[in-house]
Amino acid sequence: MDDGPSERCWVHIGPEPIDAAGLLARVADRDAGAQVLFTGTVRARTGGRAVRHLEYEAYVPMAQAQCREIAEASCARHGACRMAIAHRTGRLAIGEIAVAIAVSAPHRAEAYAASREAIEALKHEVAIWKREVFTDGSRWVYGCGS
Amino acid sequence: MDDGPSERCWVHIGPEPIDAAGLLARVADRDAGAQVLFTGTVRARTGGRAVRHLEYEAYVPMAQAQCREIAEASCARHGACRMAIAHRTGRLAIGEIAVAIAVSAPHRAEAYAASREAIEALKHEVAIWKREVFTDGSRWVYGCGS
Amino acid sequence: MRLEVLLFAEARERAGTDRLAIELPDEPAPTAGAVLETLARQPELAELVPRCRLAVAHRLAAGSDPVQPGDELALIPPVGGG
Amino acid sequence: MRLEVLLFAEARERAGTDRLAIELPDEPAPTAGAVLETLARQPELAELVPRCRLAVAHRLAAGSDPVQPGDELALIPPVGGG
Repeated sequence: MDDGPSERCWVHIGPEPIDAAGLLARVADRDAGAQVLFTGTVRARTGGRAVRHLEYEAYVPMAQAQCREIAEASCARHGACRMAIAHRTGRLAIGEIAVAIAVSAPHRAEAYAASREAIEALKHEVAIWKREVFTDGSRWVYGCGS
Repeated sequence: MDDGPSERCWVHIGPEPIDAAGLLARVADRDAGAQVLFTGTVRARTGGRAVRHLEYEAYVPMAQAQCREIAEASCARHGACRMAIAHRTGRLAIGEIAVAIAVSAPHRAEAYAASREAIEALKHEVAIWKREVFTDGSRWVYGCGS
Repeated sequence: MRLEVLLFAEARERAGTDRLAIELPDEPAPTAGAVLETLARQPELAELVPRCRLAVAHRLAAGSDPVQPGDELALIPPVGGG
Repeated sequence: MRLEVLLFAEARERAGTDRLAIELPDEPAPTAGAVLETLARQPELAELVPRCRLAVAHRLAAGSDPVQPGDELALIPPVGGG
């Protein structure tokens, strides 16, 4: 599910692979001197156990609205130029990107601050759930992760 | 000028356009759950003046060695997995990438910390010089910028 | 009144469905809190609901927020994206 | 002894060349500090050198660090990459 055109923020929640470079292109801005792109990927191991894959489930319209609010608030609070957020749903293999946040700002301090604020808010608040699937079972992961 | 293969860090200083997505690919690691890519781009205005272009000059072998030290130290200090640093030389137009740093780490706190440390060190220490060219003159820019 | 609640993740799995229909009295006017109490009486959700919140029209609701037929209601277990 | 020093950026522009040859006495054994003092006597670099450092073999040198013929020496004005 996609946002329409927007002045400043763009959000996508869906099963398609995330194009990190495309996300960075979306935040290009003539007034920006700094861009920060964060990507969260599936690790091969967690808590000492070998991960087979992850499954993400989203309440898409709610997650979409929440991500848009997070992006707008992070840009406004830190004076960033533009932000784009993508979160994938469905089954993800080791190394695949689950979440990506791109932000542009006039200077680097603002870009880092807005990026960090957005990923923390996303992990703590947005209606997305993650299940870790191991070779010998699975579990829903609650809490913000790290 | 390019580094040879390396376990953990990769550095390039040269006139070629910087491929941010390629840099991110260089830090892929099965143990990484978080990647941070910083890019510094040429702003259309600085200090209220319209920029025509920037010119970067590097003492390449020294800058290369310094960037490698910065990357190794930032990874070691923050437990990051891999880091790749690219800095462009020559004439850059508005919007072009002057510097890019990609880092991967098990968790996001380490990725952000290593990224921030590396860009600060690069701007303060590395043997690279920048000249801002305006429509009505030019100047060498000293200090770390922001 | 009859209300429908969307279920996600662990709630969906425990209930074995992605939506539940529940009945609430018309008076007093039903609230988000009353919906959660009703859901908590479903045996398969009893343990999980105390850790959940209710979303009304895509926003997390306070317990005293009113709900009405036609509102999109969703049971939100603890989240963990990213 | 005769030493060659690479010049960059503003130093290169002011001197009108990207390398300068300088002469230092063989005794006392020359140091990075002595190289900087010698460069500062060049009229076109006098103003800039106090804000510069000397790199020896791609590393910033302390004033007391020894230099010898064959070392790659470079005058490093204040940097400003990124």
